[in-house]
Amino acid sequence: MSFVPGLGIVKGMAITLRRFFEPKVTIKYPEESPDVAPRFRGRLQLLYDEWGTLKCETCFQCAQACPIECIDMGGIDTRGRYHVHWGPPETYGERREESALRRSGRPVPDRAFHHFQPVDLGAVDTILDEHDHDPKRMLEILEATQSAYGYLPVAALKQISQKTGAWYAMIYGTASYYGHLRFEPAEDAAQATAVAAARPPDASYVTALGAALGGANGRPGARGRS
Amino acid sequence: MTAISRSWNRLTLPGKVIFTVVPALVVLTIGLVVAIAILGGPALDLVVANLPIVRFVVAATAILLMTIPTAFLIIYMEMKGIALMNLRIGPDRVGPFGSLLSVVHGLKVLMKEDFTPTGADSVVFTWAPVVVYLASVMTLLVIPFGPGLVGQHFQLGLLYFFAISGLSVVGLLMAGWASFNKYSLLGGLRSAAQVISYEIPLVLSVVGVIMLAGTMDLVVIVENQAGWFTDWYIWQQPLGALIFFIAATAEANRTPFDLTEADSEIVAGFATEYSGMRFGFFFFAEYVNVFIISALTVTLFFGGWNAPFPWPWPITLDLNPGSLGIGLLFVVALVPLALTLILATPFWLVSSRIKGWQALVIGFVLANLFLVGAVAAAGYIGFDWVAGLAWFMLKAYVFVFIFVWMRGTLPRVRIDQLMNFAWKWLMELAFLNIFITAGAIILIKYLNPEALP
Amino acid sequence: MTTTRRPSADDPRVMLDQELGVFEPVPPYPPRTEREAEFYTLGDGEMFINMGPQHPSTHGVLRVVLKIDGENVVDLDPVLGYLHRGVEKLCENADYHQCISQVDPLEYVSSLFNEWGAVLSFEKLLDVQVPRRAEYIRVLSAELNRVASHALFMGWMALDLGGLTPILWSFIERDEIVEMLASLTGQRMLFNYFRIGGVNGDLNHDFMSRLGNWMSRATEQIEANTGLLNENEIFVRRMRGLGTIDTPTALRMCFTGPNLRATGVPFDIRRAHPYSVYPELDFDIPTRDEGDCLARYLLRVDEVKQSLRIIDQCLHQMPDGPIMAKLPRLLRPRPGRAYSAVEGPRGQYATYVMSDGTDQPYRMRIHDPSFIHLQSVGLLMEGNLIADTMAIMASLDPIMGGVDK
Amino acid sequence: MDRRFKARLDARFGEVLRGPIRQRHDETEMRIGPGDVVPVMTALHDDPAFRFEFLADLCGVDTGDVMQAVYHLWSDVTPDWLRIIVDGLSRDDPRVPSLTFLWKGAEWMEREAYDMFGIIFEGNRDLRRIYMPPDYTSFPLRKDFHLPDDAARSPGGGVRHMEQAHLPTDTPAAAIRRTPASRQLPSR
Repeated sequence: MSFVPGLGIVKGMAITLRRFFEPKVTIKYPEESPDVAPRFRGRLQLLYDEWGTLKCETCFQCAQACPIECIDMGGIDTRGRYHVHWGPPETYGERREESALRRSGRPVPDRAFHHFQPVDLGAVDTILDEHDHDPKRMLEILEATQSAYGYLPVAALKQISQKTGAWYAMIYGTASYYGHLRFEPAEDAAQATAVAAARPPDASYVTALGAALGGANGRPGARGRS
Repeated sequence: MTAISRSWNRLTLPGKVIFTVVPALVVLTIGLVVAIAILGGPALDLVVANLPIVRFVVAATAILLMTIPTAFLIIYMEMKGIALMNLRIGPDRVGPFGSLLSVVHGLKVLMKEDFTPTGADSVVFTWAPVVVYLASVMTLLVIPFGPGLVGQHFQLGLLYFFAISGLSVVGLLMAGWASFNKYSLLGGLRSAAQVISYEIPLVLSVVGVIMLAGTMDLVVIVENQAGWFTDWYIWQQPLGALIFFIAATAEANRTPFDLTEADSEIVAGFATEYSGMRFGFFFFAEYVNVFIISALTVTLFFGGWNAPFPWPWPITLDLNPGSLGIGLLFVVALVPLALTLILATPFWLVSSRIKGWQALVIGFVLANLFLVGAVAAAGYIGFDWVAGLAWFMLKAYVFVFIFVWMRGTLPRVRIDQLMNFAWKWLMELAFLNIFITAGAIILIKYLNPEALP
Repeated sequence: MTTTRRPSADDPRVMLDQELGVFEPVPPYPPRTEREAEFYTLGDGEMFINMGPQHPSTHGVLRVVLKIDGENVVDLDPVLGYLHRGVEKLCENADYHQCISQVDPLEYVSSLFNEWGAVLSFEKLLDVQVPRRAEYIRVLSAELNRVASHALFMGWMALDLGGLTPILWSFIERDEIVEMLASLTGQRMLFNYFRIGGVNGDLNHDFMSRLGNWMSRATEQIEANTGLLNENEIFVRRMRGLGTIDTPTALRMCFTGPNLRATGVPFDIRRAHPYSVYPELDFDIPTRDEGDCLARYLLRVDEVKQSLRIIDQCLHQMPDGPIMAKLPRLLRPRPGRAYSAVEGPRGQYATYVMSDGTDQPYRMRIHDPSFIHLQSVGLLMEGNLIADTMAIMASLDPIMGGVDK
Repeated sequence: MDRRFKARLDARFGEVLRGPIRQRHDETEMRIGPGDVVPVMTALHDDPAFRFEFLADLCGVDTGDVMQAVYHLWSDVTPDWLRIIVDGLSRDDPRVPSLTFLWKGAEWMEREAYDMFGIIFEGNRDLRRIYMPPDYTSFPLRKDFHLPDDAARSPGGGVRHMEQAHLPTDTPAAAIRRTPASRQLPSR
């Protein structure tokens, strides 16, 4: 506060008068849009291709990257706790219902879960103990699990994920990579054999492809691109 | 009966309208002609006999109507001005530069629900905005807007002004008490304390001017200040003007003395429970008050309608359109057309990209601007009251802008500081001002007995 | 209006279960404590006035019951819980990574400090060594957030005293910083940026250019903004000597941060109990001796300048290297307890974590400075006016998101 | 870790400690019983050799079988945070002396601990719920708290009137707080 009474007020008035003529900072939103930072994390959205089908292939990469596991594909919770489903919007209605049930404290029927049979997980625990809970030996664990159950039940995979600390996505990736591991019980063995028999061998595909491309096995010939 | 109703029902909507409106118009016209023929003379006599009353009614109506656009204009100024000081753009959607936004606000206020809270004293609650609004509008009656442009020429105009403006505190108290809300009650009591305290320095600060002018007639006070801007009372009464301005700010409940509606303390003060047009009345009254105190400051200290300097060229425009006779018709018909063509031609010639009709549009707009300017200039030169009104409004709105400016800058004072300031500083300074003025008058009269009235 | 009317069916007062009367904020149950009984007993000429939870200047959903005598406030009773979300309980049911995003919205104008407190205690629990570059990025972004928070405080302070303009100017300032942090962290308000063992993303070109642009004019811009009020007679007269608290009382009231430093105690956790890379940085701890509202206001202005100094040094000393420590995805700290505190714009943000060996904290206690400071409003209010309630509350700068947890 | 500080604490408070003093990172932790809170805290606060003038934090903990009250203190004589765990409070009636005689600011933290854990701080003048509504009966941060049970217990299940209407006449204060018997709270 200065010694001259009112000087501070006059200074303030001078500042406001100067600002009166300065350029304004308002962004008139619908006409001009502010520049959004490239790193900006907005709302998550699933993309559709030009034919209107969902582009999401449930590859679990986004779920794997999410730090707090809020993303979950296909409506199955990876940890059995938070059902923050992120999936196609056709299922919003049933999720609203689920949410109401959850808030009232009643058990939530998980429609996506009902076809996964409840299995006795004791076998998984023994297998894990044998393999020292080591995620690096995942293939062996999965093979042992398959030999124990005949296939890989989802509950068993989740148990493995829970116990070893490996991501469910990683286990799923491992299991889906190897052709000899399967997720469904091999009950219709006869049909599977019939399908395999009706299918041409892999070599025929390669030959056909090579013929179509005009070179050996699809590679360009010695003359380069013919 | 059935025949009439059946044929009526067969009419289409436009038919129904025409069948009712046209006969009604015919009947009205005939009635009017007959009534004027019979009663015209006596009615005119009655008007002439009671001219002051008619004049008062006309003036009151005009002033009542004038307050609405004034309030709209000041609200727009405040929204835009504070926005610009805040580095915002402010209203920019309705009308050019958002200038119609305050009008739209007014319409919105009209359409809102008019709500009376349970437990409120509904009669007092309803009348409070009316009292507040009338108290501020009635004071406009004595403000001289220009030579001859004064609602009612009082000998005691200034006294009338203070008497009526003191009424508004009654309205605020009524609103605060009747709202059945503690915030409203606090706001009402604050306004009573504040307005009554600041009445005293407000009136005392004007005494100096009254002594110098020798009258309380506002028209005479303004006429005394004619001439150069050095003749204004601000130079003889700087202290009085300062005290008057501060006290008037408090009187109008403006920042930094807007304690009665301090939104961060007592939600909206006395207006907390009001909605719809009742709130609109409070709102309008506040902005009309801003205009009134600006107008009174201009009247008392800044020369009123007088220009800051005498008109340097003694041009007198002696236009008598009647002298043109039948030529007037030609002028009215031809001048706009000719002006449009003359102004359009250069644009049409200069650039081949401007099409003929575009050039004509430009010419039309320019011609209109030119004519409006010419008419305004002619009015300014030819009529005293146009010049007076222009200067008066210019000065008054400068002060309105200062109020807006202060609102954009200053924080609010506290209630005890407010009271201390009124009673311990402003009142003493006002008395000091009176004594100094009196001493100066005596001294000047002693030196030169002819100097002052 | 003493006439008695028979109420019609659409008369609103029929809906009330009691005879029409004055609504008093008196709880409808017998007093539970001595203090409550004392407060809710009216003396001669006193009345209650209920301020909030919807009030223009309670900084969120705070409800304060004032006991007033005319314009004088005799006593007041803050009523909390309108924003209570049970964050501590939520954290007990989330794993360590998820806790970071749970504590984020506590003090929503300075989210990074909430995150920092939590992350620091988790790192102690896990014995993690954070890379130096990550520490510098943390300091840099947190100091920016402190400037944003203080800028907003100055606007709020003026708004509660009736000034319309400073709040918008400070929002301009805050918006620039927040946009800058958005280009670093990806969010404007709830950044969710710090991770256990580092930060989420490295500095990028967009952030650096915005920061450089802002730093070049930050000082003079803040000077100009504060110049509006710092010398204003109305402002200074209202703030000086208002809500004065002396050092012993401030210590007894558990004050921390700027509110404590305004009483002359140079207690700053960045120096008193150093964490991160603050020992390597050169900055002063501004103090003031008056302990009134003006001192608290001016102290924050000084702190902004120190923060700008720290940001400048961070930019010059920024080392190269990784921004995250190598950590397993699933964190299972061994059982134990850890306490850590950081110096936020309002004082000490502390987190106390107990681990029982699982991937979720067994107990997580969040200590928020706003909560501590708000309880002394009643103490500072003695004998002041209603208008001063706002000024004092604003000068303590509580954020209701943090108070209610 | 400040070893000498540990030795000093041992020397001064050796007989009241419940368990050894532990140190990890920059924290020193000692456990005492609820009966020793007042002398220990007073000594730490007033003794010029300790000068613990900052009460950094106060909270309750439910370990599953006993309740604890945990205090964190800061002083310039040591670089460590001092954590004092008041151990062994019974789950049914946890009681611990209040610290409001030393730190007035502990009042709300104690209220919070009471609200969340039901720990009763004897000597706190204003020990009522601070976050939860006043007619709430559970203690949400206890480990035996279960949300559906709590929902079933909650009174009213609807909007509660925060404000009571009474006549504006000069009703005596006792009559203002007349509460219908149906809305009386069960006594604590």
